[in-house]
Amino acid sequence: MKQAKTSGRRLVASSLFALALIVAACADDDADAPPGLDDSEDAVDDVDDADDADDDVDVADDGDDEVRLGILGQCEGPFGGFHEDTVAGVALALVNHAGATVPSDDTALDGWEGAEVNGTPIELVGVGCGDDTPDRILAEVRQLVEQNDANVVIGPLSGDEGIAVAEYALQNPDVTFLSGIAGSQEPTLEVQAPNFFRFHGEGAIWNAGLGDILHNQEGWETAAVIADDYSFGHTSTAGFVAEFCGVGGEVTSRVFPPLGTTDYSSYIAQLPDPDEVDGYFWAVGGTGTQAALEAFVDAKGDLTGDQHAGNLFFNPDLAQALGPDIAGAYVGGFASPPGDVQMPAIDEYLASADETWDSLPTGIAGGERADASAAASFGFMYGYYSAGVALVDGLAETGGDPSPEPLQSALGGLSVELPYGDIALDDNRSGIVDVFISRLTVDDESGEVVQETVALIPEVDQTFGGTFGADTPAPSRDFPPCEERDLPWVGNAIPVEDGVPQQ
Amino acid sequence: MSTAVGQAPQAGDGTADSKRSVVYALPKAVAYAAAAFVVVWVLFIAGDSPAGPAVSNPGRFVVTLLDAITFAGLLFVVASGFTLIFGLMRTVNMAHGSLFLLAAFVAINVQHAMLGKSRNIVADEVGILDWVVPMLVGALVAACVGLILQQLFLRWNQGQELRQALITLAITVIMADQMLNHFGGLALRMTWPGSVTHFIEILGQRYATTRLFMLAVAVLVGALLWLWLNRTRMGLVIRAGVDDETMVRALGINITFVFAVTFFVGAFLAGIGGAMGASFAGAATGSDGDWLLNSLVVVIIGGLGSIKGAVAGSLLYGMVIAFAPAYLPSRYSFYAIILTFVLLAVVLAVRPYGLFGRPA
Amino acid sequence: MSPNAIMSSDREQVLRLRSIVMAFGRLFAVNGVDLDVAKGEHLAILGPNGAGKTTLFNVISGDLTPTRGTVMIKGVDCTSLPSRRRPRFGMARTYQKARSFPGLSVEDNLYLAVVGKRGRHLSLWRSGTDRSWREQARAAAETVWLTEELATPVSDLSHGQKRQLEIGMAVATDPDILLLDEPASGLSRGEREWLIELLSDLGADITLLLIEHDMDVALRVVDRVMVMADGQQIAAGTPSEIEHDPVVLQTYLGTGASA
Amino acid sequence: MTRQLRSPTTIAFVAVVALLVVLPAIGSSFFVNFIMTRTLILGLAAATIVFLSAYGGMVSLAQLMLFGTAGFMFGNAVLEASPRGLNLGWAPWTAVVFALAVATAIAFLLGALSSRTTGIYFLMLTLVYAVIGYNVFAQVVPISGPSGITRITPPPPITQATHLYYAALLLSIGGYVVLKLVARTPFGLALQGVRDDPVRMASLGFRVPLHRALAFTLAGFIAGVAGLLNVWWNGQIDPASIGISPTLVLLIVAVIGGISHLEGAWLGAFVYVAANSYLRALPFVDRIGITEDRFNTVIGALVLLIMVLSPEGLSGVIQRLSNEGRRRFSRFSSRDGTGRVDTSGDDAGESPVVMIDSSTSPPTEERK
Repeated sequence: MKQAKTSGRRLVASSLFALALIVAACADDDADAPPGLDDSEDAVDDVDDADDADDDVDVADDGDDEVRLGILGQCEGPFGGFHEDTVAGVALALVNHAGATVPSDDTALDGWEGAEVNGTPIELVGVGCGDDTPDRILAEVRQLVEQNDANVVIGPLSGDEGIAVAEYALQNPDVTFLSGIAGSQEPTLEVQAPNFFRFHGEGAIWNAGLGDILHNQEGWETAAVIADDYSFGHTSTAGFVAEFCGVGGEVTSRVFPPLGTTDYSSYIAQLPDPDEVDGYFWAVGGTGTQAALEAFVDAKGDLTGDQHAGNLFFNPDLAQALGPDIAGAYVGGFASPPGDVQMPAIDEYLASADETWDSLPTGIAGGERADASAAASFGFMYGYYSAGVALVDGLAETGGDPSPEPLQSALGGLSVELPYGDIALDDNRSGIVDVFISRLTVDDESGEVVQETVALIPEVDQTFGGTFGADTPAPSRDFPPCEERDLPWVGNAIPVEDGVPQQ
Repeated sequence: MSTAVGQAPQAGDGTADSKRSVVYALPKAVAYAAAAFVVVWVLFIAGDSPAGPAVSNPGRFVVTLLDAITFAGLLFVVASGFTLIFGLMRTVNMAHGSLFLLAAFVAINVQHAMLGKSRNIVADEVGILDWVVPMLVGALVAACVGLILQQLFLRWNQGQELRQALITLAITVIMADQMLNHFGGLALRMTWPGSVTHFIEILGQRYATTRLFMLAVAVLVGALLWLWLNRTRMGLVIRAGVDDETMVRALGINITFVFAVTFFVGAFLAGIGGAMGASFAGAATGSDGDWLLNSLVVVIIGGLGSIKGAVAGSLLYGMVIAFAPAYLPSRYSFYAIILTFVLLAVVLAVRPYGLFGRPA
Repeated sequence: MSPNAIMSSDREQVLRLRSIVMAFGRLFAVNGVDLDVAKGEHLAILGPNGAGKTTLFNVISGDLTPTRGTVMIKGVDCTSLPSRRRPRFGMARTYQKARSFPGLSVEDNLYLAVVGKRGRHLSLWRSGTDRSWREQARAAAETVWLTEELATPVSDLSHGQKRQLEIGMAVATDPDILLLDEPASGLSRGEREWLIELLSDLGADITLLLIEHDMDVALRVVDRVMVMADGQQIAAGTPSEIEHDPVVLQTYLGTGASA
Repeated sequence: MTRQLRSPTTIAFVAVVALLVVLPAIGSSFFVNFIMTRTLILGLAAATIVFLSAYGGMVSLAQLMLFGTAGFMFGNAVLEASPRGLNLGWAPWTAVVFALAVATAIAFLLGALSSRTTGIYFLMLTLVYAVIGYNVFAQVVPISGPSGITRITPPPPITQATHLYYAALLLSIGGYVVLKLVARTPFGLALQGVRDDPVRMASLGFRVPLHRALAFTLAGFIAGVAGLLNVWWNGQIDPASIGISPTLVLLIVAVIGGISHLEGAWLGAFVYVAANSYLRALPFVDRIGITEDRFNTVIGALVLLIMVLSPEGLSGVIQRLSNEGRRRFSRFSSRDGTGRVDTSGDDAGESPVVMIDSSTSPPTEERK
């Protein structure tokens, strides 16, 4: 009797399970109907068989007559508020350059309609939902490629995700990847997947120009660094150190508080006192930006703006609590410059965003609704916009052919015209970009701390004059070392006054 | 009839003359030796550490000690609510961190509303009321949400500890997602009142009075908690309930009401901690997990259910957090966070239920 | 009343307690008890609620380490030997509130009792001896009339059956010293008769310590009685002596005679 | 015994296995190599949580950390020129042995350290272990560092995605059978005794902490096996892979399936993975608020619902339904069965589940 009961239960359980399996498997088969099936099976085999990558070229030619675009966004984790921005960036690019329209004027997540380049439609097959971790983004990208059959993927958003997606790209040569705004060096420098393109800068690039200005213009001889102890903190630091030391400065101490630190006082205490060093470079993000600064004030003395510089986390929008004392500090660049930079192309771009959507819930407004141009002017949306424009340009180049080989070779040779500066790629398919350096100032009218652009560093590439390469270690707590080196852009900084580059 | 089967282990401490005592004396001896070594290290050796030995840099030592104690104050406020709820109801409220973060977000928004601006707030603009009112509002919201959770999800399964823990874990997942949706992912911050934002000199080191203010608030909270538990009838019932739940039932006291009040107070304390934490370190997505973890570490060290334990746990944990980065050799100072584990291991090896804990 | 004075014979001593004190904070549950038990002796410990009987049992079985005093089992000082080491001395006990393993079957409960004493606790294989242990478990089930219920999960047993199992688990270990904490509580009249029969039939080598409220059961199966109150021994002697002891009558039987 | 071979249970088990074996021939590659491989890996890892909970009364949140430790160690041992890690360059199978040995050793150490705590203490303590594990791999750069270890490939015979699927299937079946069998050995029975009443077990002569520590070690070993499959499948591992949210996900998988049924682990994993992949693709779900960006709310609500309605999870629900069905069709309603695990669902309505029992039944903890 007991036998019958327990076994009966398991029988039911097993049958339900089996049924679910069959239903799921079959449902999936339908979705995967030819021609996608061949593609996706090959793609999957390649996961473990990267060496055979070349075999698949002929298969890929057989019938791609549309772009099935997947977007890797981020809807959870620290950047979860920027999910809408990612899709909006791509959609706006297609609205502006591929004749698309958006179905909704208050959300970007509905995608677009009618995007077409030379007769080739661009369809959105899915939006991946990352949470700032590589594991999750790998699951999402696999779903886009292997289930939704995407042949082009735009994304991801953050650095470590970028490494994971680039590795995945290496194993799936038939899919074309355009980085969203992932700010790590490795995806292009180290992994070098031939089908992974990055039309934006990264953590080190965005701090180019700071060292030159601080040493040669502000007269800093020595500096101390405090940065988050993870890859973006390390990469930001690497860009600063490479240049500051490169032009003759000396970094006397580097402090790396772990992520999740609540009380920064013990780490601040490790920094030299303000009279022992000419300045400090900060690359602490999240709650840490303000908490670490306040711990500094508590222990070392009031902030004097000209003794500080920071990476993009010194953005008053990201760290809304930055007080007026910090005014005078230099701030590294990001994909897009602060709002004071004015050029016709930029006005046009921002206006197009406002025309497309009435308002968007955007991360930069803390998830509140804001004008679409507010999102568009910030780097996250702009990075995805750049990728979208590059895709359209690449397709235009191939005459609308989205097959991997022509599209990827077209993308590699592009120089994309973008509102905040044209972007070409280096040999590793990473963007050579213009970096805008800004200072924090107190706005006369509102009394708020704002960013004021002071210089434009043209054509920064990620090797930093050979400091970083495929053979060098990844940026870490002690790499790169502090030594003099030649950087191609030193001395070429273009001053920016009142938002207008002086050239 | 049985007075107590399996009482607290301390009963065995007195007997020395057997193999068994030796076995359990060993971890104890190791723990004491380790503690002594740490003290000697910090005071006299501390070679190659960022701070240097205390005898040669007393200012730094005193400041580090103050850092430890002031941060412990914040830890205590957060953890005391957690341990109070557990002590009376045996409910491990995994949503404690979520209540902390919710209160933090609410308090920040209230403060912004009161000041009429949300950025570039300087302390001088913040009156004491601009800080206290948001804190109380935030804490009240957390307390009400906590009470609702308790009434909806926990009241009817009292005693099923793990089920309750898992229920509150699920609530944590939902609340985190909803807070991300409503408050965004950016780091926000509450500003200390200007009247407490000053700096003093301690042995040549600058020190912020906001940290001392935080400690003062914590002491105040602790004192009120003590008065409530020791000087009121309900406190008496709660303390009796902590010791023996059946006895309280037998006395015919309306335990459901006491439970509700206790949960309310516990969540309120999480909320006070949230407002303080938002002023001290800011609040953002993910802070909930950090603070749940902080509470867990404190109560595991101190002993679940014991307010005394929460004090001791906060102090010890605060010490490790403040001293480890400063007094580890520079080469290893990145591993400071791992010392938390060493602390836990040492405490658990000697007292499996924490310093002041009793077996469930 | 010196303990030696009440020693019934000069047979081999299996248990010797000396000035046992068990304090919980300021509460002295057991306060200076001396006791000698000889091999094969059947002793009942009587006393009102809170007299410290179960605490004394816990000290003997090792569940508690006494605050002061010594516990000698078969001539060995076991004062702070943990409870898990005591079955090797042939000691087995039951608990006042039945403590068996509700998630396991009756047979598995008895089997664990057998295995506990034998070692090989960590075995991942069922060896040849395992089969004989199973048989031992089934034999114990027969002793306590649970053969029908071998495969039943303990959580499904009736209260009386749980008491039977509790005794069975103690018996299954083939003990020399058996500590039974209120074995008759909650049993029906018929079951009590059965229990008395079972205890009376215990081998002459088995030493029995019994806490019991039911005087009928207690006095029918033991040959010596110790009466406790407030953590101390207040009387000792044969069942008939105790039945007529004025102190006992006043402190215990006077109030709980009907139990 | 022989009768069991022909019992409906065995037939059902064989049928499911057979279906899984032929699945690559009928299912799409995404379904097989993503959904099902991931299900099997997560299921195997979650089964260790269920094992500890159902047989040992310990709900562990450290299983994902041990799972990750094996993955990290494999990556450290096998790679030669990775930008991060030790780059030991060992032979793949040596690396496998090494990784499992490290995971098992750490499990033993942590198990021993927490062996005197139970129930809710154990849950909290293992959560702290999990976070410390995360910190160790995030901070100790020589063995990982923040960006983790990438470009890990499976050892030789496993060269294709379907091989990996079969490996996961084989090891899942193996893990299931081993855990089921262990429960019937003297060790397993003693463990269940420890779950039910540690004080009684001690007085019967058992070393209670040792049993807990060894059960935790066994679970750690199996979690390590799952962790190896995971790095082979995923190709990389980083500290965030063992962070607090994936730790909770693994627990959620176990809870969805039913934390006292071993089979439930795989069922829960399947539901979780499938929901993650297919739910948002269903038409109209966004109209009721289920969009990918609020997926956590949905999962949280699901777990909440399960814990509120039926702590036995889906396997408990299925069991209840099947019992209900049986009651309608037969007059047999007597209570029988042997193992706790086999019958617990039967009285799910009246008594709390195993995991909850463990914390309520023994009023006292054993003496050390």
